[in-house]
Amino acid sequence: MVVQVLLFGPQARLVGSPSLPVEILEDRITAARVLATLAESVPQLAASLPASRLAVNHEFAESHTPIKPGDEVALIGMVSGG
Amino acid sequence: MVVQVLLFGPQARLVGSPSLPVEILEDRITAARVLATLAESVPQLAASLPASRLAVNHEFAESHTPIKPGDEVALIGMVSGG
Amino acid sequence: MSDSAISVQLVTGPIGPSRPLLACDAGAVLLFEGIVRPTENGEPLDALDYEAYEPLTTRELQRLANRTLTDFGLIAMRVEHSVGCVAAGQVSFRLIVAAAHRAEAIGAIDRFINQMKQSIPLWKMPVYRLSND
Amino acid sequence: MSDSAISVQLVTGPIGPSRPLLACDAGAVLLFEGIVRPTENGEPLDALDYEAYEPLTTRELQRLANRTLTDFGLIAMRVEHSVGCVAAGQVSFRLIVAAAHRAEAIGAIDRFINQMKQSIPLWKMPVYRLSND
Repeated sequence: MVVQVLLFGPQARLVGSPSLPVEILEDRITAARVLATLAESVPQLAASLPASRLAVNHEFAESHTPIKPGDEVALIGMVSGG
Repeated sequence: MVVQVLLFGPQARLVGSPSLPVEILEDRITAARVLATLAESVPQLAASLPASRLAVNHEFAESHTPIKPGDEVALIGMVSGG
Repeated sequence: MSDSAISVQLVTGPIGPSRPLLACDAGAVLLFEGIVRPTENGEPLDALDYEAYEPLTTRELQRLANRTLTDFGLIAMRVEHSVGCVAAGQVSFRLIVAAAHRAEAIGAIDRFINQMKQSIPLWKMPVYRLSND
Repeated sequence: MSDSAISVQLVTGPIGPSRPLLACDAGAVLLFEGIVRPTENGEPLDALDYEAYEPLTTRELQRLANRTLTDFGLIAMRVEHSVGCVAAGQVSFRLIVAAAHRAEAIGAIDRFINQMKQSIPLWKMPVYRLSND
């Protein structure tokens, strides 16, 4: 399954796009799995991922939150300044 | 010498007057002596005097600050609320 | 809880003049304004470009406002935050709280802003002056 | 210290609408208003009657403002306090500070008000409703 992950602010700028397709070859996909796949496959995000969370359908996700086809998945990077 | 002590706010209201004559039979009068005399002679002020200071000629006085004839002496009670 | 006492609003562009916050029995009103500074990391800055992710951003701001109102026993609060471009010198964030006493008002402003910066989906990106001007 | 950045004013009666505090390069503006509450110790209150002892009061407020500006590295501040009668619901004290960042602004407001209440010659006396109305 391919999960389209929305990106915002500095993370979108680093990647050069407002969204990123993440391909995961598993049946049951969790938020933690998406974050782990991003960490492996998108080096531009490595530094900011430890301070990021996923939102699924406009709710912050727990690590075990399942992701199904059609869900809106967003990477919420907390890289706010002062 | 008689020192006229100006009073304000709740202390003036307790005494019923905006000033109070304090008679002190000494040559050298200090701020501490005036406060001590007020404590002995004006029971309405007893409760608030520990949180009060004297100002002499519009400057806060130390305990040893001398008071001379013609000085403007004011009792500054710190009884402010929240 | 008392949602009528809370107003949360995202505003496109800079935030205009403040309207009074009506709150009967308030003894303390505290208003905070965040203004875009003309430099960022020592470089002259033209503007900040703010991005939100609606409706999550407004919903999380509303939740944070509800928690703050309850925890500090506030009478009322209003939150306004810019999205889009806000030029240096202009207001991009305004928070007003009304409380019975000043301690609650100060504590609420301090904690709301700290938590907003940690947990609300709001991003800002610097817009630097063009160097070929 | 930079006295031009500081304004201290005693105002007869309630304090009117606030004017903006002009401060270039400020990133944070914090405005505190103290409002006369409609009850005091559980009794309905008509007003508070504020008394100052001039010029000592203004001079001590100015000193406290100078210390606060310096200690917190503020850009500007304005202090307004009422003398005389201020009805319930009206503003009797307004403090505005401008700083580069919010931490200084919040710290300055908190300490200024605490020290003002401890050391500035300003008294307030409740004016209760007449019981024979």
